[in-house]
Amino acid sequence: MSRTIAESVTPPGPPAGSRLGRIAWHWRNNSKRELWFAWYTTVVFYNIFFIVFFPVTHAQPPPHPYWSDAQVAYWFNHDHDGLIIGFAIIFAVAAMTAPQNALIAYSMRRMSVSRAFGYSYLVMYSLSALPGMLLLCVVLSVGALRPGRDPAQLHWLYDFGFLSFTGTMGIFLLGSLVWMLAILLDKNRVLPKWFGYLNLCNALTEVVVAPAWIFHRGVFSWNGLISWWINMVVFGIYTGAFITLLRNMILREDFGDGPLPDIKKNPEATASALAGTAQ
Amino acid sequence: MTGAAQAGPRPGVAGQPPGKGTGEPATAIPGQPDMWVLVLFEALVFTAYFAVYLFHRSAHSELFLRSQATLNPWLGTLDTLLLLASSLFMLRCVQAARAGAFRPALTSACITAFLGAGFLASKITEWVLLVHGGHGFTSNEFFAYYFFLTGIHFLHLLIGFVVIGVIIYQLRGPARRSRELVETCATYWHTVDLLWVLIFSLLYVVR
Amino acid sequence: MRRADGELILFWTLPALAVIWVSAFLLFPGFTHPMSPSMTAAQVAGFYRDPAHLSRIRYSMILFNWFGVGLIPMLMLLVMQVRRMAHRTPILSYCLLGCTAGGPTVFLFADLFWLLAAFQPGRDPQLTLMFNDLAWMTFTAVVPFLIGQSLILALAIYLDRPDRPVFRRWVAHFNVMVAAALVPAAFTGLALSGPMAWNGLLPFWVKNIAIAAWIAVMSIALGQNIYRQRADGSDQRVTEEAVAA
Amino acid sequence: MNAQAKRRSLTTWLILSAITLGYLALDRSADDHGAYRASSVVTTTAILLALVKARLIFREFMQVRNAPALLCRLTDLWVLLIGAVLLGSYFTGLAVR
Repeated sequence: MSRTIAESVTPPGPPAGSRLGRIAWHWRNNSKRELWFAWYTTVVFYNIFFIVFFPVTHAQPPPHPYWSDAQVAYWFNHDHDGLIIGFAIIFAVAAMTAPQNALIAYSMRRMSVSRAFGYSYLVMYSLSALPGMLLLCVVLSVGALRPGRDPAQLHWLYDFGFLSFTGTMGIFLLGSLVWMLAILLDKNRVLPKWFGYLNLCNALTEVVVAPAWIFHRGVFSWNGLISWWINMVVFGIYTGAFITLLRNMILREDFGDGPLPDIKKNPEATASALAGTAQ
Repeated sequence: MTGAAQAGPRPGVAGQPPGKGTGEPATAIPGQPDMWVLVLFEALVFTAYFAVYLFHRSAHSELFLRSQATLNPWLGTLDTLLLLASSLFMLRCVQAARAGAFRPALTSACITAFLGAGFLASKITEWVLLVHGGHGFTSNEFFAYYFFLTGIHFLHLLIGFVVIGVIIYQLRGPARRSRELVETCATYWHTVDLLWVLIFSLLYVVR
Repeated sequence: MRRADGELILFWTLPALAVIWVSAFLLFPGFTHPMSPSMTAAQVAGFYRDPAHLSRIRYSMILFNWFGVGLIPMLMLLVMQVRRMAHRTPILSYCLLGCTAGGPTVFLFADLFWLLAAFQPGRDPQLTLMFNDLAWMTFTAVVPFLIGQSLILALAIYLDRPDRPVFRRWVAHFNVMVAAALVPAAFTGLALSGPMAWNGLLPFWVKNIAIAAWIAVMSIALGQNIYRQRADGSDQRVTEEAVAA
Repeated sequence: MNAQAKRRSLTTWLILSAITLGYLALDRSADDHGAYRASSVVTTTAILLALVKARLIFREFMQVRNAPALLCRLTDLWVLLIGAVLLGSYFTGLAVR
């Protein structure tokens, strides 16, 4: 990657005109546009994810693992349209996870650690979309596709979907640990150390979901108080933290390979940090 | 974790009253302030686990009491004493490292690890005895909580051994010896002790 | 100096891959007359039990298995092209790498379900129907990584240096069009018959023709690039940078 | 190493261990010839003693007593919080059974 291109052509700052004009300016001139693309994609994706999984499909919070065949069949038929349309949206946009993983891998690339960390994370999380989300979407869509299917088979699809979604946290467990190690070893101050430790907290809650393979009811089942609710709160805090921190990282990015500078306090400097013109 | 060593002057050092004449340094957060995010966050997560456990426990107290009677309170007490002693030696290690006495600090760190290993051995013994007695993770609600809480604590303790490894690595190399890192790691180890103290009283003593 | 040796060899695996692909497509009896989702369980079971079909299903799906993974080197060559673009960061090539890992894996799952249905055709017709549904749903609807790689490639080209681009502008426009053509396939679960069903116009014909066109057009554009870069030596310079970066 | 600090840590450890052994007596007090019985008194005492131990570990072992006031307050707040939550969930559980 050439490190000197954008400098010569960058005007001092975005125009004060309309919102559209500013976006167009950033599209053409912002040297951090690739980073901002990845960051905004991440934010938009989590919003879509939340809307689809919670209100549209009712796949989260997960329904009970102890339901009978008839109850499962009723659930599929009751939420038929939501399941089909919601998961169709996910099928269309699921690749938005790629820019997110790329941005996180980039954060590790910016650190003073081996490239192996970023690549490990990238590969783990690229594959994670499948067991972590898409398999659930496929099998629940198939379940909703034919309302008249044998309830026992619907039940099998239901178990398959939710267990693949909840029970395959090894990727997230090890991915968090890779990120944690990179942050703690880093000397470039890309992300704060406390977030490294928060990665450990997140990794530990990914262990706690493992009993979902064993219990059909109670706090350790796939929608249980400990295995789902407490984990979801931790995951929510973790996600909110890294989205904010990645934004700060982009603001501070100077495209060098030394320590990342702090965000400057005065507004002019912030504007230039936003556009990446400070060098 | 060596990166933290260059973090510069730590916040909170200046303008605070001195440490109550015990010869310890003036007011400062021991280790990286960042580690306290983990301590307080894990403390809150465990608070949630404990609340769920206690609620279910008092709602089904007969089953819990009957199952609890199969636990050996002596083993639980032994575990607690081992971890408390390990914490004492961890504190010794920090105090020695602070005073620049790196050999005694190293010895204390090794004793800490040894006591921690004793805890692991005692815990595994207890688990094996329970499983042989027919009490597994899925036997009933009490044992689900018992194996979950002791298991997740066990995992924290295993991470604690990595942490002691970092301390020993720091103390052995004359070029390293980051006081901040030793204190940070010690804070983690004490957290494991702290959580066990709570788990012990909630699993073995509470009626 | 580090040469980008071997890119041409990887590139020329494409004709072999095309042969596998076309023969597998024609061999699978469920593609030449796309199977309707409104078929009953008995009809679907009959499809797999038909002795004239069974061998063709199995052999075609074994071939498809090879095709899906065989496409990865071509996608990697595209990643290398994105690395050679005038970007400040490797983010877009990372994105493309991510999509590359996901796409063939999804395809592999569809393949697996078809082969499972064909392995024991004597199974309860309801079960055969379910495996058939899983296969078609995965094959048709799970297009996110194909959409993603087209859009990311388009974005990468748009953000490239305009005076000396790696790919020309029309390649980006073409990729956006392909992505748009793939979107309706995601919604195939909405209908069991008509143009939105998985044997219908949009999810089957438009989608698969778009994929075929994408592979064909991108192969040609890629080939031209690789030959041009070898001729003017820009492959060496940038590969070296990419490795050092 | 400072002798006073050493003595202080040893005292802390002795107190903590004594409380731990005290649990054994508490453990017996509620039992009816070996059979365990529910007891709110034992539960409350056990929780309160655990909190005393937790605070001692914070203050002495983790040296929060020398830390800035914010950390002191945060740890104390947590001790109060977990005390309220634990007793609250225990007694709520009793009430809804």
